[in-house]
Amino acid sequence: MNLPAKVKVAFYWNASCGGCEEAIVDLGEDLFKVLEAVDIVFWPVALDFKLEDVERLSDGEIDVAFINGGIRFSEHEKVVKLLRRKSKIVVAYGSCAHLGGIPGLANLWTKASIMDYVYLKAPSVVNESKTLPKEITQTDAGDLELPAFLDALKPLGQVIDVDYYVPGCPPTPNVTLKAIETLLSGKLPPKGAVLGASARALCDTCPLNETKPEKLAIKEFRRPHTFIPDPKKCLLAQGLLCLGPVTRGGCEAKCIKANMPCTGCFGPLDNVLDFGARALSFIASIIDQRDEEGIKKALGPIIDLVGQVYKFSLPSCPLRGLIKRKEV
Amino acid sequence: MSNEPRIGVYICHCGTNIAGVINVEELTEFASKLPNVVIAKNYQFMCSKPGQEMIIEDIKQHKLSRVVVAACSPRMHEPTFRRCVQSAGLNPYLLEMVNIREHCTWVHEHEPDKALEKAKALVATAVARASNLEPLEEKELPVVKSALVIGGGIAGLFAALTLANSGVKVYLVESSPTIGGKMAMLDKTFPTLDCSKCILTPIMNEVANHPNIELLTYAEVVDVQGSVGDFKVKVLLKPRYVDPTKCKACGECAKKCPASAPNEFDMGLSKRKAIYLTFPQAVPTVYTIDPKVCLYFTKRDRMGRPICGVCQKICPAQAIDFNMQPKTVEINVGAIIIATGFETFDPRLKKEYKYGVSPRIITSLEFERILCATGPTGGKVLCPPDWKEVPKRVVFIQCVGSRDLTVNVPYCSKVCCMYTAKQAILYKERVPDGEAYVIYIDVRAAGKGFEEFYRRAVEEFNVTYIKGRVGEIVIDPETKKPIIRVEDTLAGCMIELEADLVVLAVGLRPSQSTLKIAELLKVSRSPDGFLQELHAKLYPVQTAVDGVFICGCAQGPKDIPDSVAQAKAAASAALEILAQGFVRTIGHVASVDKELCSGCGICVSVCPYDAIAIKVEDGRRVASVEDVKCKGCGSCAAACPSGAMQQRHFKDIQLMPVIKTLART
Amino acid sequence: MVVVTINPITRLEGHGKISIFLDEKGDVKRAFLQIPELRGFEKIAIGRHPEDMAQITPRICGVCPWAHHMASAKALDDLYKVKPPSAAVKIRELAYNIFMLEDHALHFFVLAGPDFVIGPRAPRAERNVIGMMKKLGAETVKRIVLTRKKLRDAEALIGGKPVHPVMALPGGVSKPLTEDDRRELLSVAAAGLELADTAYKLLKDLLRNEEYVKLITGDIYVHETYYMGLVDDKNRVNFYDGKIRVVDPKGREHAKFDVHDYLKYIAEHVEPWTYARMSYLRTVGWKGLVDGEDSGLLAVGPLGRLNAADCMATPRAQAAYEEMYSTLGGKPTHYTLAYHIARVVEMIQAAERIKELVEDPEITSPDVRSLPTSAPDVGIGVVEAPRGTLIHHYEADERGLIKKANLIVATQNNVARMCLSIEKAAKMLIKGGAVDDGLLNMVEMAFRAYDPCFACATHSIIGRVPLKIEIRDHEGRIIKVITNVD
Amino acid sequence: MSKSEFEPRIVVFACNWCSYAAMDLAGTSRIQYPPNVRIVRVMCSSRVTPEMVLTALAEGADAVLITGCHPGDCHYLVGNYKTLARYTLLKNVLDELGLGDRVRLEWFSAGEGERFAQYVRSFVEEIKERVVNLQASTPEGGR
Repeated sequence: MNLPAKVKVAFYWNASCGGCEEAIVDLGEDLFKVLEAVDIVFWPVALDFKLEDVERLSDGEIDVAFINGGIRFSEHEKVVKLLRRKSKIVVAYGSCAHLGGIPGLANLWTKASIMDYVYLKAPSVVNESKTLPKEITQTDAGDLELPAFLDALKPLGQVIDVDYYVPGCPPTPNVTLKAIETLLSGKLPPKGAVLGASARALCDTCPLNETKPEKLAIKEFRRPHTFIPDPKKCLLAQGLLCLGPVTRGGCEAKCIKANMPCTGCFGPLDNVLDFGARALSFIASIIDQRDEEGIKKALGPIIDLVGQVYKFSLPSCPLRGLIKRKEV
Repeated sequence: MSNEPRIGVYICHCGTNIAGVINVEELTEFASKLPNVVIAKNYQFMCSKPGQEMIIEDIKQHKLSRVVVAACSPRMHEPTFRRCVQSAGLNPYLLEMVNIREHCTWVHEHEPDKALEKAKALVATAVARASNLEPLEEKELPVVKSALVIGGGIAGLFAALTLANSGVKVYLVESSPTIGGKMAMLDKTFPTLDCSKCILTPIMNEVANHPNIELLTYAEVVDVQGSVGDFKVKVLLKPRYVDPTKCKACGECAKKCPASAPNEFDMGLSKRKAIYLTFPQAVPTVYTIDPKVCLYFTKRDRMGRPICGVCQKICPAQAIDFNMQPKTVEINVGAIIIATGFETFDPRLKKEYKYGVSPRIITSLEFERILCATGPTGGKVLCPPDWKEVPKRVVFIQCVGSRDLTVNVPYCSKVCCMYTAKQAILYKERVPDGEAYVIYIDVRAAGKGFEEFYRRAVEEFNVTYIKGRVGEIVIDPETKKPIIRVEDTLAGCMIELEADLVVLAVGLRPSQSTLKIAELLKVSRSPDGFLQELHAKLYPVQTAVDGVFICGCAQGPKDIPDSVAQAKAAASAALEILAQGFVRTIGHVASVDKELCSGCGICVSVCPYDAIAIKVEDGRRVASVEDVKCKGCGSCAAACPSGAMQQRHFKDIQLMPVIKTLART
Repeated sequence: MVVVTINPITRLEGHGKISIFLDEKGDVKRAFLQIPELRGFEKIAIGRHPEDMAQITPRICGVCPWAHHMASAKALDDLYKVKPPSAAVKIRELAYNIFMLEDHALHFFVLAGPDFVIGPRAPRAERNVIGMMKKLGAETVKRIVLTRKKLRDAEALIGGKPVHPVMALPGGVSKPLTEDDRRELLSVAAAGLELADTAYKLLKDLLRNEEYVKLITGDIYVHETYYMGLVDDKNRVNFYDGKIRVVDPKGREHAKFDVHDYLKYIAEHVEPWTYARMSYLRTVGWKGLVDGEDSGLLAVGPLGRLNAADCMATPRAQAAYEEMYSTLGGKPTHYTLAYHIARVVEMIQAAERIKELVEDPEITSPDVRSLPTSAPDVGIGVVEAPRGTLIHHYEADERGLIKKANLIVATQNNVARMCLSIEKAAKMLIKGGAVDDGLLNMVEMAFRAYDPCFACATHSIIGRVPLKIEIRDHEGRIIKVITNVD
Repeated sequence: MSKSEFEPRIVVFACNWCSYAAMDLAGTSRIQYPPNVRIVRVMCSSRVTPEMVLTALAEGADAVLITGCHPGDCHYLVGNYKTLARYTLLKNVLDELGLGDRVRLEWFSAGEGERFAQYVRSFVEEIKERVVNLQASTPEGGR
């Protein structure tokens, strides 16, 4: 596919934190270069184009739509479907759109239990009338509408057809620039590709990789707040649950350089079906224990295993449709 | 290879085994409609010559690129059909077998409809998998035609001889100063009562003089690298301080030597000098200085000079060299046989038996030395420690450190029943008026001539057998003689038996060397601590490490004829590799996509065979698989967090369609 | 019935929406600020490892991740009853002041600045950062952009990443600073001071324009409410630590409390037409969306902090503070647009504090971690986010996992007052159906002052900002279209 | 759906050396068991990845049974210890997701054909029971 010289670009957010927007602004001077090369037709965070303006575009008129955030509200579905129709290429930008992101952990609970806690049970809430936000509120002046809170958060690819992904929470400036360069180059990678990042796991570029012992053998994992790791030694080898081996590289090992283990925001590699499951497999593989009791001991400090291995990708788990959500 | 696979499906009736339960025609019809299936047929016996010829013909005629055979278990006929497709020019790994007999018709005989439904699912699965199969290569790697035998006991000797006689260069490594092992300590052997040394020493000499055998005694294997066909082994030669090329074993040195120590060969019942020859027929017949005892090494005068050196002064051959240093030699072998033998159970662990408390309580191996003409008493049966009293009542206690969970030994040591019968007979031969009692749990006399031998002890030599497990042995405060307390379970009464001598029939344990070697060679051990054979029945002398074989008591307790038989078996198993001249790698090994590999090293951590290493290539750390070491378990592929490591023939893209098809249908 | 909807306008936990209802005469009947966004972080927290909260909660807001990171860090210190070494506290405070300066600067120069520098009623095509560039000169703008980058890089140096930092752990920070780092940070401190000065100079120039002062002090943008902010032991403004102080509309101390007592003072109200909870003073009670002394509504953020404190903590900021109140006619000041001035005063304090901390000999101490020894129990932490007081409250179960979390996010504290501001501005500006671009912008200005996260602005970074408003009659027919789209 | 009508699908992973051989033995001994199980052969249970288990469940299997040699008997020395570790971790996560009762790990030696058949019989019964109960308790019914 050849893109025109001045490509039409849209940015949109869904249930995101705005960090992806910041990531674009953090391009700094490079942002101006990018803006020279593109024509932004929709960017609610920065430009006041309205949805109607998008609707007025002909189908496929937008060359690239960058969409961040997970899909959590009915309105998100509506907008991204519209953008899909109007765009030649849709890019899921950032962890939430890519895999579900941290807000995806909310899928461990039912929608009702979330509403119940946030508006009724939270300790600072005073709500004797048990008021909950609702889709239509009648007031003396007229009806006020709110979009519907959906049953679960979904990554973009589960709602619309996505062409490419840009990983990271948020994507780093380098990753973003590389992704944009790839898209503008006209030499488009195969559909579904992850842009801007490495084809290999973080260990490949981790400054501590060469300090790994020949065989990793963990008797017992440790949590980051319980000891002071040697900053010059592989954190995994020291028993920290660093997800570098299973996480796509390209982040410049920023967390590791701050002495903290990788938590997996760049998501899985191309040949990996499910990030969490693959993480489990590698973690289990380095446990140096042979019986159930020993294995449980090794894992002992890691009580919230789901929160560790699915921190950014629970909504992408193949079992997502089967999960029995907690009601309280 | 053409883009679209062309699959032929062949459904076997297996007589009525399959066709008698399910409708094979319907199954064939179903198979013929599956994606990429070019042809589907059924036949009465697919493994028969006409069946195979049909497949071969079809491969050629229909240009089949994959073959699916739905028949019996692949464990049964996969090799057959692999050969079959190979003879038609197809790579054998492009065959996929479906087990519709053992896993379907035989186990769902009464539910033909459901069985058919399941057979369809299984065939559909195999077709899905077959499409993604890849041709695989089995490599042939050259073999160094030499072998290392570790351990110079009877098993090691025969293993070495068998190989050497077949033209293989053998390095025989023995940690003690002489070969011969435990058998050299025995007086007579059951059930024929041959003189142990008489039959052993000629073998020892044959080994020593064999042109194909290089004897490395007083030596230890310290490092092993490489793999089957090409092991690089480092052997440490401990210094004897006696030049073996000069020593004539005249024995002058020992006569003058002022320092002495308990003689290990006599189980400490006698003494030897600091410079010693283990026994007169030791091979090599060379003296050795024990630096832990020798005054040259242990004591200095005020000037800091050694206080002794008499042997050096008097040695007519000038063979003494106090400056001798340990030396490491490196050898290159294609196969390794472990024959590191056993140790006897330490009866101190059975406190109630008072071993070590009374000198009248001894082990069977100690008694063996007492019986032996070269032993501390010259073969006369006398009581330790002063060797004056002839014991008139000897009580043999069986199963000390065998079949005893209180000391963590669940297994039977196999030889104790028979050696006890032998020792009782030998005792009665020499002390005809003495009484011999054997206290036993069961008499296990399964072996050629064994039961007869045991009957001889009872009937001809009047040895008294008492069934029961000894509760404890107390020492009579006055006579200082041991009193055995046991419940005679046949008579149903408690017995107290005062003995002049108690012989504990100690069981067999893996030797320390066995444990060390197991670790070094990464050979696993079974729960009893002995070396684990690859398969108890089919591969009893092989180990999980290719090219490493086991025999004798290192593998488990056994008697001399079994040890010899096993030694020859191990040698012949090694010869399979050595004679062939090459080793063939398997096809379904792990392989790494270096482009995707991050060098994280998780795979290295899971490989039981050390087949994977992280290497730096083009400035990047990447995993690298040594095909010949890989056994194709696939654990690394499951561990790889990147999907870079795949097991050939069981790749994700080959297994996932299988799982999906099965889960859906 | 006529409805004007401005959608989307803002980000809070996402999007914001203003709905303005006109009556038959075309006057504003009601105006609402709706927050159509919920992700349920308080629920997400349940079952997590406590130390993960320092990385999970920043994902509430990628604009002020540092505020959540720090509030979380402090709640975690408290949860594990561990006191971080003093160097660790200083590193946290340093990073936090850098963030505060950078965040305020972005708002002042890029988002809110154009309203004043270019003019609130200036054409939209000019009222943006490009217009700013013309007015201030490309050199100045370039320097601002570069300094912001410098500040962001400093955040990454200390905390791993500027967006979603990773440094905070219960009991300290993950990485000490080196002398090399200090050298780098010294130049950051200098650039930071220069940036704050630039902003202050610009502001002073603007305030020379009487029209602006009139706009700020006019009766469109004024609400008498309570004010809340953190103060140190001398009642000076502090972003990182201190006691929470509340003053009433007359400026008298209403309460001063440790964050552990926050539930005694702060409550939250739920309305069915918005997903955002609205904070108010429990001590006064929920009186609806009304202002005045009887109202329990709060204002937080720069204006809230300055009104709630007695003075600033650094000398130059103090001077600016005094000047501000004298310009606006005394303290407290209830003018919503004074947020912009207060923000600049805070920029000065942040910049001065950065310098103090970078020059502190202890800042490079390797001792930056205290290891927790007790089991997690209850932990409450507070910081001043750029947009106001931010409280994290966690409780752990017997397995040591989070079992309960309560998060009072800055904008929740402000959202009720924002609603008031928007409605008031709408009512005063839109009359007889006269709605034009300039007027709508002035409605939005009522809202933008609070800086309720990044996209409060409908400002563009470049180019034109099309706006279209359809006014329909009660049968839904379009009776008027206001647009600046070609 | 009643219990007798519901036919669960169980994907079984078997290692070539022990458990697959046990299943062969069940066959050669003509020991009957329900046809609900579908066997996937791998060389060692340690080849089975959590992703395979997830795929089976996501694609419609009602349960997954991983089988291998008894601890200490692994043909590949320590493969089944790795299997145990991977299963233990996977089970931890599945429990948290409310799906823990769908996945099992069981060791079968090559001689345990009868025990395999018996295991399958009771496992199938158990799943029928559970699924039918679940259907009864949810108004929508069905899977």
